[in-house]
Amino acid sequence: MAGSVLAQTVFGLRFQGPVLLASGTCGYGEEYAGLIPLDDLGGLVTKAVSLEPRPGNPTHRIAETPGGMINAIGLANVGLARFRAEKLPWLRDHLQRAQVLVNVVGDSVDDFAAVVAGLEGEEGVAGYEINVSCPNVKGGTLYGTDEQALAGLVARLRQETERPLIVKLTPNVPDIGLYARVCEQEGADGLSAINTFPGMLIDVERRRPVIGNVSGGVSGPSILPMGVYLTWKAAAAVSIPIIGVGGIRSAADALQYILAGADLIQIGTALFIDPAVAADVTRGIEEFVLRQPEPDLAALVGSLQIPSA
Amino acid sequence: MAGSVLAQTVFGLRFQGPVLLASGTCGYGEEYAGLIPLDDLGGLVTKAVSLEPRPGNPTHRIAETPGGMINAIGLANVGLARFRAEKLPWLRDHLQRAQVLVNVVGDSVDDFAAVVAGLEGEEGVAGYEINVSCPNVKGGTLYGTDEQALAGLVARLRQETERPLIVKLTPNVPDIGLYARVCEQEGADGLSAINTFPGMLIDVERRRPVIGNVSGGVSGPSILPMGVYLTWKAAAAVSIPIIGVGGIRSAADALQYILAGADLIQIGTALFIDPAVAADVTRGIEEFVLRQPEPDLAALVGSLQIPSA
Amino acid sequence: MADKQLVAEETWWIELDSPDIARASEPGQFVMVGFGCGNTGAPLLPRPFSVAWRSDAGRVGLLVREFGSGTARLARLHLGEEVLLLGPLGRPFQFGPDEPVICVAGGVGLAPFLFLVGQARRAGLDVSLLYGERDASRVFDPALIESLCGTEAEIWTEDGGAGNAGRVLEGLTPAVDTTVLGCGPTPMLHALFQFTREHDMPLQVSVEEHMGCGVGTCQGCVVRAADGSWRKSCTEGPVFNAADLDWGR
Amino acid sequence: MADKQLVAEETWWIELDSPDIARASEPGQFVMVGFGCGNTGAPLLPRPFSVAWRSDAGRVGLLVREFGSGTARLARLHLGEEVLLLGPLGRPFQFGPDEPVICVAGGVGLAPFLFLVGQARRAGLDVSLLYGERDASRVFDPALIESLCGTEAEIWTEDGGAGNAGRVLEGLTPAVDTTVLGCGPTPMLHALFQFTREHDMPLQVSVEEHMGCGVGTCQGCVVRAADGSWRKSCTEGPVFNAADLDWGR
Ligand SMILES: Cc1cc2nc3c(=O)[nH]c(=O)nc-3n(C[C@H](O)[C@H](O)[C@H](O)COP(=O)(O)OP(=O)(O)OC[C@H]3O[C@@H](n4cnc5c(N)ncnc54)[C@H](O)[C@@H]3O)c2cc1C
Ligand SMILES: Cc1cc2nc3c(=O)[nH]c(=O)nc-3n(C[C@H](O)[C@H](O)[C@H](O)COP(=O)(O)OP(=O)(O)OC[C@H]3O[C@@H](n4cnc5c(N)ncnc54)[C@H](O)[C@@H]3O)c2cc1C
Ligand SMILES: Cc1cc2nc3c(=O)[nH]c(=O)nc-3n(C[C@H](O)[C@H](O)[C@H](O)COP(=O)(O)O)c2cc1C
Ligand SMILES: Cc1cc2nc3c(=O)[nH]c(=O)nc-3n(C[C@H](O)[C@H](O)[C@H](O)COP(=O)(O)O)c2cc1C
Ligand code: FES
Ligand code: FES
Repeated sequence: MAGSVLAQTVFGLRFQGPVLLASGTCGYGEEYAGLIPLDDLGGLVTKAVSLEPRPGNPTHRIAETPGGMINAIGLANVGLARFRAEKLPWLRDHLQRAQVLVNVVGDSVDDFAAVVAGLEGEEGVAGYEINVSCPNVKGGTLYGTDEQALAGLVARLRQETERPLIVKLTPNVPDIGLYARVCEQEGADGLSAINTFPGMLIDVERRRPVIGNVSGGVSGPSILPMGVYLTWKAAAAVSIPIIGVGGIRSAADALQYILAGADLIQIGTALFIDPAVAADVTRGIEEFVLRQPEPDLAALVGSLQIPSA
Repeated sequence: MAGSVLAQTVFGLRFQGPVLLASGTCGYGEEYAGLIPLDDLGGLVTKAVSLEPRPGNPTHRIAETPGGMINAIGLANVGLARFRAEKLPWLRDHLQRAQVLVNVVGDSVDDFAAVVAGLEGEEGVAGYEINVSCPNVKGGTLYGTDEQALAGLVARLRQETERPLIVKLTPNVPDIGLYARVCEQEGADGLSAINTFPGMLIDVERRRPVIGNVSGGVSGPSILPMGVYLTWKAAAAVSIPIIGVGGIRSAADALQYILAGADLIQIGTALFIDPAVAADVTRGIEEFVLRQPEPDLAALVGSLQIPSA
Repeated sequence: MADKQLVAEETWWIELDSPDIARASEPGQFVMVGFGCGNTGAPLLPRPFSVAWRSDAGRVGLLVREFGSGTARLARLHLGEEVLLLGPLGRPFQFGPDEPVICVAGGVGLAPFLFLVGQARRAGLDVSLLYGERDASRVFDPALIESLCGTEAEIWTEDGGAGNAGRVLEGLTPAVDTTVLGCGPTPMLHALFQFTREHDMPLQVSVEEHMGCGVGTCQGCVVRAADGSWRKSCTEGPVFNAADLDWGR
Repeated sequence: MADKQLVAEETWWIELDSPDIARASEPGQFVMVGFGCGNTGAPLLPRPFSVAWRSDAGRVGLLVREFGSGTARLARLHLGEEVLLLGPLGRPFQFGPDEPVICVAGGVGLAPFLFLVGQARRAGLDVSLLYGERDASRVFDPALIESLCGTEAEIWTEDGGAGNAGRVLEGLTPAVDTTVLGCGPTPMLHALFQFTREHDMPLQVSVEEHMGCGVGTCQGCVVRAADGSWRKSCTEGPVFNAADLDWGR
């Protein structure tokens, strides 16, 4: 589907197109199989995988906010063993061209490392997206907001794998460049920017939080300008590739990330609005690229021109 | 207009109602005089005042984002001297019941201190809102994201004035409670939460940032859930009063902040949508308060009930 | 949208052309109704609605009560306006051809039963319908119910303004071997669970939880199972055997 | 909204009932058109539009060309739908009764001149109108212009599909003591500034900048003045003496 003007090699992997499905919004692929031609995409990022299964948070887990949504799923997932036994084989069998990144979470460096180590022998895993930025579990952003802890984590994971190691950053810091540089220095191959913003909704009549977990992560169109900005800041700070994510629901949105410096982009919340969005965005980007004097996606990456003051 | 169920004493000041106009969105009051019955409000916060006049940023200074807007006015303001000579007298003459807080900015501790000192002799200033959180000038969030710098600033300003000193926090930190506590410890009387989120929009066809300053601050409905969350976190960290601000355009929005722990609230972006919003929100809050078993606004502040897990 | 009528207070009958969904739907299944990525206003996310009717001509009928932004938007739909439909989704009500079945509907919980009773009656099954509302203004036209279902509903209103006075559960008489199907507000489902447990009647309920994807990817829509685990109401439900759920709270 | 008509490609004539604004408006002033705090979709912020006409019956006419979300929303307005109007705002065009005046309009920059020329002609003033568009499909009906203005416009299209072929400036002849009023795209205003400076003609222009409040509080709408300072286009403009502005870039 994606024409060759969209093909790029990023983190040493071939991506036939720049659009990936974001972690937590496409399950383990299987659930969308009948609805989305997954293998035509750039790839997908699995729901977080932790060492042990996690049941997740109490309900409600989801609510709508102005221009976005809040979720506090709580990283509910089947755990490493079942992921390996039940989910990965499906992905391996069904995706030949789309790249599969596994989103990894843990409570400790050892936890993260164990998940990565446990997947090293497995085919069908193109790389890892390390989630140090989940706002809706206790300590979920610990590694994402502490430079030392982050450095230690990335260094350790670098020892565990030669596969692409992508760190997913939290938007919730004064200077994302700092954390981006730490990741780069410790050997990360790329960054994903951004995860959700912590947020909260209150049912005023009942005087209770709408979300069972009290607070959750805000995603969707409302965070688009923040995500574009943070991608631009991260891209300015490092030379490793960046996956832009946050609020994308059109090719124009995606192109903002690409011009800001993202090599690839992910779509999350918009999949719920319309599962066809991933294909639509891919097509829209392709049309845009073909209209350029130099019809090559890679030439667009980071091509934003800043007027001199 | 505001019935007495809404009257509260906060920072030692009497507020006839909980609704204030946010800094930067109501100029120096005068501009809205014919449109908004200002003296019926809880109060207003002036546009930032710096020691020297500031011309502000290049254009465009404003753009719309999904569910919000981005601004990079650049703290354009007339400076202390003209504020004192031209703007304050108008406020003094026209506002008897509404409280006037002056939003203060500076490049250095001395700068901030000079503005406060320069207003100490003036009547008509109920208190100061210290802006350490403007994302669209260089170094604008410096004091808001560095605990040491913040502590030094607040301690110094505390020496300059006995008037209420309210620090306006940036949302852009991993743990707002930390900064809230620093302010409380150094003697601040209150906090405003939150200022805008840094954001950016790109004109994809022209490959240029839409905003002349490249990036700006995102405000409006899209940031409501973040503001409510950060107000709740700040309220949990300190016992000084909090002014909730960010995305409010209805009484229900305002009540979310109040239940989360805000004694007062501010409305910014929504004023542009409809200048009548401040009166509408006041009325809506009053109706809600009157429907409660204990019809008293103060009893609602922080009355959110967190279900036990 | 092909047709829209105000059928009771804040309650709309909405018909949509969607041959694929009309063909495939079974009673108890739902559709996600959304407005696509071009829509900038609320609702952002699609909303779940039970299939209340389908026609051979390819139409799907929904019974929608205004509640918040999503249902208000549907109430403002105009003829010919397009919505995005995803479905049919979820697990339908399931029962054998020889079981007597009583459907208990609270409010717009009536929706799946309009479909179910109509289909079952045409197949000659022994299915009856109890239907409760707060007051008469909200009651869906009894004549329409009869024409859709091929049988009358026993109607209950709390104030007695239409049908019997009282809560719909008062219309339920214990009958061993009769399967009860419930759809409505959570407190009603709770009461129904108590009643059917006491009288040893099998119960299936259709639950309502906030949904994200509707297809099992997001885990937003879970309900607590009796064994303490979480079940996705969009794929493992919305219809559950009541005995499998945790009614603790 | 009281009336809406498609008058050219992507260009709408919209009439709104607002007696206060109709009464008070002067040519060159604008209104902010918004959808209120209950509106959840785009546009969030109100958008500025020049008053293009007003009637004694209390109607205000706008000429709106579809561009982005705000103008697209206006194009979808239906009869009777309410919008929020703030105005009249800003500084109008100003000229003495004895000065000959030439109005130069590019695209929907025509809007304020429909109002101005009509009013001036009725007062017997010597005011003429040059009007340029890219192509014929975008040209506002010449008969309507004549009936609104009481005089014909000299029309220019770049492809010559309607009126004269070329840019509207080609229609402008040097005439000392004639005041030129300009409204249209920035490149056109630039060219107009060059021309009038060369030929020593006084020029007033109506500028377009993104607006927030429309009333002078936010400082969002500034334009650079010749002295390097910033001027608020909502209160000190939108009409400026061209000589007061910085045309450097
Ligand atoms: C399987 C299923 C079938 C349903 N069938 C029908 C039907 O046939 N007719 C009908 O009128 N309603 C039905 N509902 C409920 C309907 O989906 C809600 O009324 C609707 O989601 C509320 O949306 P809103 O935007 O109007 O309210 P809002 O308050 O604006 O919704 C805010 C959020 O809460 C969620 N939400 C609020 N109430 C409910 C609820 N009761 N169930 C699920 N999510 C909720 C919304 O999805 C949204 O995320 C069904 C719900 C489910 C889960
Ligand atoms: C004083 C004044 C009078 C105007 N009169 C008319 C008129 O009579 N008829 C007409 O069709 N248009 C007029 N415009 C332009 C009109 O306001 C813009 O077309 C409109 O703002 C674009 O909004 P949008 O939502 O469709 O575009 P979007 O691209 O969605 O707008 C995004 C943002 O850009 C701003 N913006 C984009 N283009 C312009 C522009 N040209 N001027 C100002 N802001 C802009 C919007 O306000 C908004 O903040 C006038 C503008 C000004 C300042
Ligand atoms: C329901 C839901 C579940 C998510 N789960 C995860 C997760 O497990 N791991 C992760 O790194 N991000 C998770 N995210 C964050 C998304 O991957 C993405 O970073 C974020 O939603 C912003 O993109 P969007 O605006 O396109 O949704 C989740 C988001 C949503 C909405
Ligand atoms: C145009 C504009 C100018 C602003 N100027 C200032 C300012 O000078 N000082 C300040 O502390 N905050 C300023 N703010 C931030 C607001 O006071 C407020 O914190 C923020 O907009 C969030 O509230 P809202 O969503 O209700 O607008 C400005 C906001 C806007 C939109
Ligand atoms: S709604 Fe997403 S898993 Fe059920
Ligand atoms: S638009 Fe706000 S000052 Fe002009």
